[in-house]
Amino acid sequence: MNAGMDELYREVILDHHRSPRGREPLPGPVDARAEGKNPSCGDELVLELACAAGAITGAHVECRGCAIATASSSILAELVAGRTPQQARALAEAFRTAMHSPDGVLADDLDPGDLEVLTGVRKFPARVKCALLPWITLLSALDAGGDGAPAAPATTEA
Amino acid sequence: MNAGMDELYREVILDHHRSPRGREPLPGPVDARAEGKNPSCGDELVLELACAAGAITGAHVECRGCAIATASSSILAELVAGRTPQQARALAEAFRTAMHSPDGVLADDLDPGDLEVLTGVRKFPARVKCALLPWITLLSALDAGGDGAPAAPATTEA
Amino acid sequence: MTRGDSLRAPAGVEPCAGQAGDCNRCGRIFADRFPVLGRHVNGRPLVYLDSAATTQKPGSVIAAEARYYREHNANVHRGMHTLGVEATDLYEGCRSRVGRFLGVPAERVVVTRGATSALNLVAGGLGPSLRPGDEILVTAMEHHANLVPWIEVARREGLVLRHLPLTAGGELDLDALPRLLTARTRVVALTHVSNVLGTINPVAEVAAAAHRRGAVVVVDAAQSVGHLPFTFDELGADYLVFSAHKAYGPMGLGFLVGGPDALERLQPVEFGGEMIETVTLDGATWAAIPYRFEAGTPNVGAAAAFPAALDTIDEATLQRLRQHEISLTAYALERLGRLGGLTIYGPLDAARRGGLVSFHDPMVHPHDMAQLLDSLGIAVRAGHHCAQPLHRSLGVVATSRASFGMYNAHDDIDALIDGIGYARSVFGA
Amino acid sequence: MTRGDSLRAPAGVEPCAGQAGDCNRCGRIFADRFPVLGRHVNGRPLVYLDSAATTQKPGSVIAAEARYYREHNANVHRGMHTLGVEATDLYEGCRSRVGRFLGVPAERVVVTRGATSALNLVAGGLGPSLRPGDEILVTAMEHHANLVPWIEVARREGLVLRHLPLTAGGELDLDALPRLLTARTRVVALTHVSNVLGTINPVAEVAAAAHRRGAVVVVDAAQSVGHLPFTFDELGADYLVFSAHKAYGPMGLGFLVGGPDALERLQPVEFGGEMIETVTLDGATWAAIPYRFEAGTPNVGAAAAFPAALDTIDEATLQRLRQHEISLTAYALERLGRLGGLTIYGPLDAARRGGLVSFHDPMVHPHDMAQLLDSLGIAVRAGHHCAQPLHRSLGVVATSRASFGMYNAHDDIDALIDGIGYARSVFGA
Ligand SMILES: Cc1ncc(COP(=O)(O)O)c(C=O)c1O
Ligand SMILES: Cc1ncc(COP(=O)(O)O)c(C=O)c1O
Repeated sequence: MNAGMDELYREVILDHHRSPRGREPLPGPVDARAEGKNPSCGDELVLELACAAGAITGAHVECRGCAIATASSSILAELVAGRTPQQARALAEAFRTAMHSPDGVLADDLDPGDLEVLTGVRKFPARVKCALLPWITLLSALDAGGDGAPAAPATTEA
Repeated sequence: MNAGMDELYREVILDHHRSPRGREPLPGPVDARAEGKNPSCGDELVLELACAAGAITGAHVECRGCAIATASSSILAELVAGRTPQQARALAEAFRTAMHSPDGVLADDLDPGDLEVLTGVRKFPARVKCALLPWITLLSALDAGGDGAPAAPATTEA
Repeated sequence: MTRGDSLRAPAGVEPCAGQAGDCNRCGRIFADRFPVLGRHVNGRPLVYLDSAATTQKPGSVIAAEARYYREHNANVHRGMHTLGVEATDLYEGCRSRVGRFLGVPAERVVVTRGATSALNLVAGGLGPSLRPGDEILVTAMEHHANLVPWIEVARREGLVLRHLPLTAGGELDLDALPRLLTARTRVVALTHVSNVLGTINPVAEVAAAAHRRGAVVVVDAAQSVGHLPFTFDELGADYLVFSAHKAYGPMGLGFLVGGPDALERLQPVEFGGEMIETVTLDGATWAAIPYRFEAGTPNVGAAAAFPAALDTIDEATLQRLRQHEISLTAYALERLGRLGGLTIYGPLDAARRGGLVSFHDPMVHPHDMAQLLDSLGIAVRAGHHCAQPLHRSLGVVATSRASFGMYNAHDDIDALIDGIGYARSVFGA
Repeated sequence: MTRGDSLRAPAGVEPCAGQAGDCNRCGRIFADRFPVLGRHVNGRPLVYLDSAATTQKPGSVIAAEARYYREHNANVHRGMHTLGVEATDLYEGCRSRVGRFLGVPAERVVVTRGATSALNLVAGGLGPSLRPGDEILVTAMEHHANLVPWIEVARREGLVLRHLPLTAGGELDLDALPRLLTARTRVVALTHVSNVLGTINPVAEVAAAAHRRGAVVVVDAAQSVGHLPFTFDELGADYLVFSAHKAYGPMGLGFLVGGPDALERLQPVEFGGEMIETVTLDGATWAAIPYRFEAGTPNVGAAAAFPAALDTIDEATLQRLRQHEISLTAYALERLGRLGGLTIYGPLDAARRGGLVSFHDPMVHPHDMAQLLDSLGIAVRAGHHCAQPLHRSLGVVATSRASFGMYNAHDDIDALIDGIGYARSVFGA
């Protein structure tokens, strides 16, 4: 690939984009829900979470966005299942910090999985918000709590 | 004097500025009146005319302005007395045209008196409106006619 | 990537009257006068296909702005020192030059900060003269700049906002016009050239119909001034706005041009120095038109520079620039069409379009497309292009857009086509 | 005319810490970096004493704007090609730089087209939150830019406009403040430095009193940013505005800086692209702060250039620039005073003033003064300086004003004094 494109469109990312996880509606009730958008791009995303026994059991993400946003949604769906809301929040916040730091390191004890690959996007400042959108939306879903009340749409453009 | 200043501040002009004509209130009734101003400079002027037997018999000008506006007011007071309104209007219009033309010639049959000297001001574009203010105000006084109704203040900034 | 792999004019594409030797099919016009075009991006020579967002500037414009600051810089209309007089002459000279360019007297040209400011001036300025229930007609292809100000006035004044729909071919549905122009229609606002569809609207026809109903007509000429040959009078509109920066001029400068007596109907919307006649502590009266619409220190540097852009346009002639854009657009439409699998928006006939083509590739999201093209040095724009309602009606949230200036050539479109192929290959298509 | 005929520092004037060799008494600061100062006017070297209208620009600023157009020019926040990213970085870099300069985070800096636009944004933006009968307090020394927008909001919303009077010495009459700050006062708008009197207002003190009453405070810092050392927090205001062009930067650019949560209280007043979140045909939601206040294509070229002006200021240090302006002002006050027969406005103590002095010579109308000084190459401003109500209270329609920048020196004031003598001689005084 050309000039740095292999760093942005890593094989892992292309793979998530081609076959995104979390596209199936949740089988049971939705415990938290949030919408996110990047107004300037038009990217839109709906995130639904199911919880049980203090842990997230599943995520459903509908993402209308670019390959980066789609892959990030897919990685999110893969990674949040089985975490407590606190752990999920910690991961989202660590990712956000990493995307704005020069080295972009995610601590191993966070068990960041493919998210580690996604931190490579930080070298493309215009795309950082694409990668962050699902995670910001996750934070907003967690803020809204389990009460199901819709929060204002999350946005990466603050 | 310096660079062109002798063309702007001609002796005739300085003389009108030092002892302006038309400063005395009209002895009889005022037949036409107009106010003029140059908002951007702050120059303000009130012109009153007396008429009899189809001719202007006298002018009273109160001018709060620079030497050029003051001298122009004084020349106006000197020149309009004895002219018919048509003649006064023709003179004002000829002067306005002259101030915006390269050669600035006023036809001799207009009997332009010291106004001829004032056309030298056209070489100083920022001062043209100072020289014109009394004459624009005259046109507005003549437009208002003899009915004494106050016209909107005249302005050289259109 | 290989460039220029197909050097003959494809059938059906008329080469424009380019400069011989510049390029094999259609000469770049004055490309060597635009310094930025010498740039490399990601190791490749820049292929700039985003002129609808902002055009590049000829060196003469850049130099004129610098010269203003090096030799004349002063505030305008104030004081009477030499620099101030020179600055005022340059500023007023720009006003006259724009008037001459569009065929109107200088007194009917208001200098603004851009097309958006100018549209806010018209919408906000007409607002107080409108009554609840009055109607404003906009089209379904407007840029947000010619839509949101009207939404706001409508909300504030209790007006009804109506929308002229589009045909499937991306043109104004004129059949719907008689129904939508009612006795209450006070304003018809439309773009001259759509910044997404490329469509050139029949402004004169719409204006005539609007005038028969007694409505005033506002034309957003942001995409047409400097690109299409026309005079203000030919459009038949009451208000026309545009930005200098889309007509090869500097940023931070735009214009509102009014028909006879049209500016008189506007209340000022920005207040401050230079726009007043008399101010007391409690009230103010306005300066003469056009100054009453120009509050505060204007962008004299940009005004001093813009005439050089208009000179460049006139030197090339608008006729030739137009031919050039038609030729590039026709070629782009043809080659994008031949690629297959793309949705291409707007009229099929290049002669009915401005110099831009928007498209959507279901295999490559527009942002990825823009990113991958950029890696080849090719600049296109991806997004909703400030026309969300239009995109919604097209059924997509974003499109990719390639847009052309005088400095582009058929080669650049070849590069684009190759680049799209490359982007598809990345996504395994 | 002879210049520099008195080369020793007069008693009582502290020379500032100038560069040795530049001038005998007080060094011009970086004068050789300002290309326009090499000019001759009417055959004489330019003596520029009109910095309060607009400062001259260092070559680094002029070059930065040209470099932007030659190397990076693109629209911002749109698309994702390299030029667009670079342009966005430069634009956002300017926002951060201004934030750093005034000690506020970038998110609280709105980029506008100038101080006037910024004041219209605050006045218009607060308008909808005000109720009939609410009061706005302005001072009797405001520039029209900080007066007419309030007159208009007051008219539109049925508010009461009150005026803080001045003392005979040209300072705010703080004794009147308790009476004028009422339970209905919602906004207090005042200038930091008067552009006519030179007075530096005790903004922090007024702001504290206003805040005790629950009013928000708007500071017009057009004459202070880049001239006086201060941070946003030191002023204690809620909103601060200024223009780049009076702080050695380019034209067509200004800023509104808000306190914590202050920008949240403003409704947008300009509508269009870049300031929206979502637009449908009938409604719109706003983008995040500060973007919601920045409709349309901004002046990226000017934003790319302004940091170079702030760098120049920081290199000289604001402390030194301030000392320099105090020294020049003290010298000007002294020499003008010694001339006799002049009315000089504002505080007598240079340390209580910005770098400007306005005066009136009953023998020479200000316009004639400016003209005759110009014939000697000396640029001063004559007129009401966009402060008609203040001039009315001073009993004159116009004054002459000499104002100083870093590049001025005591020599320039000597030239002014000689020039006034010459002007008087022309009128036979
Ligand atoms: C059709 C149209 N109208 C209005 C605008 C707004 O122009 P500006 O952003 O220069 O104010 C644009 C450009 O973005 C446009 O394409
Ligand atoms: C005190 C003051 N406020 C506001 C302004 C307005 O600034 P601008 O004309 O740059 O908008 C000026 C300058 O003219 C000023 O001196």
